[in-house]
Amino acid sequence: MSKEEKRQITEIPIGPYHPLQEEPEFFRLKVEGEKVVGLDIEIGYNHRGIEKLAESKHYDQVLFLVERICGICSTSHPFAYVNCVEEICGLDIPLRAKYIRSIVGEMERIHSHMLWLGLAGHFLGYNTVWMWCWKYREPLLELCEKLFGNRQHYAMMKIGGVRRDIDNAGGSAFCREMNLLLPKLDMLQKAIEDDPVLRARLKIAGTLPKKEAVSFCAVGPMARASGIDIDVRRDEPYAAYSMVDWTVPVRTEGDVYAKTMIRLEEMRQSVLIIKQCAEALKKAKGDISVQIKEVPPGEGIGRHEAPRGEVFHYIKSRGGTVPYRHKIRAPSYMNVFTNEYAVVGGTIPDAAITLAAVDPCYCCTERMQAVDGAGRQVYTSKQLIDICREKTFSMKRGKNK
Amino acid sequence: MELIELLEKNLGKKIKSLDRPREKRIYIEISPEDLRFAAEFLFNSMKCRFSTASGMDEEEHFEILYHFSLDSKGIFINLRVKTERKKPEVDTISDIIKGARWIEREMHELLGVNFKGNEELGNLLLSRDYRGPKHPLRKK
Amino acid sequence: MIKNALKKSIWVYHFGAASCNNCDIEILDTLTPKFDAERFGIKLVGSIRHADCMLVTGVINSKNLPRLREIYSQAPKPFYVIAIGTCSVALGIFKHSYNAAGPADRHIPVDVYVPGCPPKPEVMISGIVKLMEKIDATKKKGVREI
Amino acid sequence: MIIFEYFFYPGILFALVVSLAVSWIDRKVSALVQWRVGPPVMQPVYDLIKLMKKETLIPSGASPVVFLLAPAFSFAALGLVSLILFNSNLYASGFIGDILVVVYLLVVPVFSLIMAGASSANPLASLGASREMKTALSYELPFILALGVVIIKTGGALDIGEIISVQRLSGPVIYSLSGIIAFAVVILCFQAKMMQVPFDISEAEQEIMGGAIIEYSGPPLGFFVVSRWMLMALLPLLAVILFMGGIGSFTGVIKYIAVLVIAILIKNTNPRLRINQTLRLFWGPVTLAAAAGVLLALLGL
Repeated sequence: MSKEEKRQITEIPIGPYHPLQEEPEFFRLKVEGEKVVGLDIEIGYNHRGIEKLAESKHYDQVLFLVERICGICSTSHPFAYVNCVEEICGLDIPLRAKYIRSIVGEMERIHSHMLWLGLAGHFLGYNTVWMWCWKYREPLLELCEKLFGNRQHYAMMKIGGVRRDIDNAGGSAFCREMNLLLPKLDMLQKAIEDDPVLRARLKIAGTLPKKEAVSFCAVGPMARASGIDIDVRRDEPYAAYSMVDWTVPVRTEGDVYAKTMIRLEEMRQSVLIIKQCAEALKKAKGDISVQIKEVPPGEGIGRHEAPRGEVFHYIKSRGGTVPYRHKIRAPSYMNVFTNEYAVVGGTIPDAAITLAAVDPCYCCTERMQAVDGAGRQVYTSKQLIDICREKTFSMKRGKNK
Repeated sequence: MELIELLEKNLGKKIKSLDRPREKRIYIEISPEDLRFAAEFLFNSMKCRFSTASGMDEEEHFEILYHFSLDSKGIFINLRVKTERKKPEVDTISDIIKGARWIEREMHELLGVNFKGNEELGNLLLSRDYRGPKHPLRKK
Repeated sequence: MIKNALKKSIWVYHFGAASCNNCDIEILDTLTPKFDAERFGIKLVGSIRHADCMLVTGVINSKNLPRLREIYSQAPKPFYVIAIGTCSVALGIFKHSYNAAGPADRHIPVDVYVPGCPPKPEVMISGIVKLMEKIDATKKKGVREI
Repeated sequence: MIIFEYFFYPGILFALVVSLAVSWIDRKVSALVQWRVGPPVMQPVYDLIKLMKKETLIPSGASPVVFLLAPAFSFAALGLVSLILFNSNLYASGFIGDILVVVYLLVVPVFSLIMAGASSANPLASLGASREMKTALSYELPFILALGVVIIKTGGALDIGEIISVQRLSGPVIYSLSGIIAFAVVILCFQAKMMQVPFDISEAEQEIMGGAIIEYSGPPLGFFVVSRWMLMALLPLLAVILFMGGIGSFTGVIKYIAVLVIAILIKNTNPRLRINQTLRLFWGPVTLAAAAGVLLALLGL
């Protein structure tokens, strides 16, 4: 038996194709018996190169491209992107669009955290949690499909506003769904707090102290669980986040349990935000987007607090129809890296849940894609329809003027 | 305004130019030799969070922007460093900020900038038998 | 009953190439209470040796291509492949990538295509039904055809 | 005659049918707990036939003989256990010491898993094997102690038939304090023996991808899967025999299904434990409880 030798260090591969991860990623755990003594992270299995591709696409097309960086944060990247372009243009969007943007952003946070909670249960071998969380997530997706047009990838963001309006009935539907969700969140929280076995598994596991979190520049729930009080929505308000009441939960333990609790509390805050926005939306009159002519030369930074942390977009424009440089930094790029500290010293099962607790999103981490400048682009039918609509819309606008 | 004064006091002559196009965005250009000093000042003394770095091909030279976020005020302080095209090279900051290790490897791989002092520059994203353009983010 | 066994018990292995995650999430969604693919005997397994069918999602790039080939070669026959999502069917928006190595069917034989960005769980179930029909057809003719 | 008994009734074939039904109950109850519909009744049959028809792959670097013999051992041993258990349950008779034989035979599947893991030439498989060994070491002691309670309560019977008949005459073991304690201990140990959550550490799908059986495909995998199902069918039967006097009538069947459902519910309402937590649990509280049970039994409680 290879394990008989205590001193012997064995390499346990997690990935690149491993049920722990929905996406390819290669962690090499160096273990001594069950104890992890080292970790190598190898990425690149998900490298598509969206940054380069963005340099050859029209500003409106880039929107669809950044949406496809990641499926779970399919609103976060467009959100940061439109913030960025609007900063370059010096544009202020209509009030109604602000509320709708916030609703979309928070819907995504809820279903993403719900998804994480379920998967965390699955990784602990607790499939019942997985099934229950995903069952509760399903009505939200249906609501998204009804009001935004798709279960995911809903393409609501648009430079200068939003693409689809939410009428009063839609606003009420949100309030109703949120009221139904709250008791379920309470139930889940109680279940996690009361379950001694679950606590035994989550407490102490994968602790990331504040000092290390600062040094690794962690963001999002990871940072907030380690006592770093940051949240882009509060620090640099955009959309409707400064117009509604909510708080940023912070804990200091830095272990997986704290991360779980932070995410549960964030979902509750999102419910609050959505309810307030949906109410305010009924009173806010006006247009849902403004027209932009062209993007002037300059540079801008757009940020959005995605479910996993700060999404960062930097665009340099030299005028014209395409960005000169488009830099994208997803939250997982900083967070996955913290595993090098958090996993070492624990055991293999701890490593499994710690790697998962980052809520890693590798497709975000490895964007980038090159396309010939004049390359023919292939769209999905959904995108084609969206682009068609967009074109009709702009032509109508042009005629009216 | 006190923020600008603080920056000017501490970085002094090292600042080549300071630009504030919007209230929450500050762009500071410095020369590559002063990068480590400025990064250390921003990260350790000002308690800024290192967000990321973007390298870009400005045709005649390469430009690297280090984005630091001052979260308590919601302000972004960006350090701009220019390096010549023939021999693109800057000092590493990965020993000061652990979070900069991957982004330096990525820039080395995709843009071909050498980071002096970073030991682990090598393949991060691309496969060893990748056969496309050598540095895909270069414009020519 | 003996003839239909494979059709009624398809164990799937999930190969997520460079995908945007959405197809992967929707695959898992297909297993959860609302759609419950276990009704048809579908089971997600962790090892390729246990699987009857591989779901390929996302763009195949230069780094995961060798892995795809290796994993496919380890599969016990009879074995089927479903390409899920526009990326693995035809590369979609990522067609001209320097790092993309072509759609899935350029490298391994693909039996069923499920396009969409992302395909809904209902579409995935219909893809599974297509695979079942195909298994039937293969039995009758005794050959495997695309 | 004995060959007929071993292969058909009440041996392997009968056990196979029972275990297919049990595995369906397992999947169906799990599905219901999770708000799902679950698989059709014939699902285990389809799974099994399909596995038997698939290709067998032997990983390069593995030793083929050990690799292929491991699942056969496991299956054969369980066939023997089912013969002994069903036989003694049917006729309430056995041979002296057969309870010890059953205990020994129940260790064989564990050893075959360790053999499988060690011969697979895969780091995850050998990790699974080492975890299996540790878990087995942890739960055997409390299991034997709990068995001691039953033997004491039934007046030193070392014969399953006698255990059953004593209980049918003077009331089941579980109706006493020590019996309840021992029953709880045995349920926990069986959970680990069946490799179910919270003790499925050795095959932890999400951590080490099935552990020892990761490299198996086709019929050998089928034999391992059937062994799992047979364990799942036989261990509740053993619990019913030890503590409730076996399945004598229709109420016996209900008791059997109740024990089975308890095991399934434990599986579905707990996360997986870590290996060190498992060892601590079994060597600490569980062993102490079992020892206390033995003491109480000696005092006649």
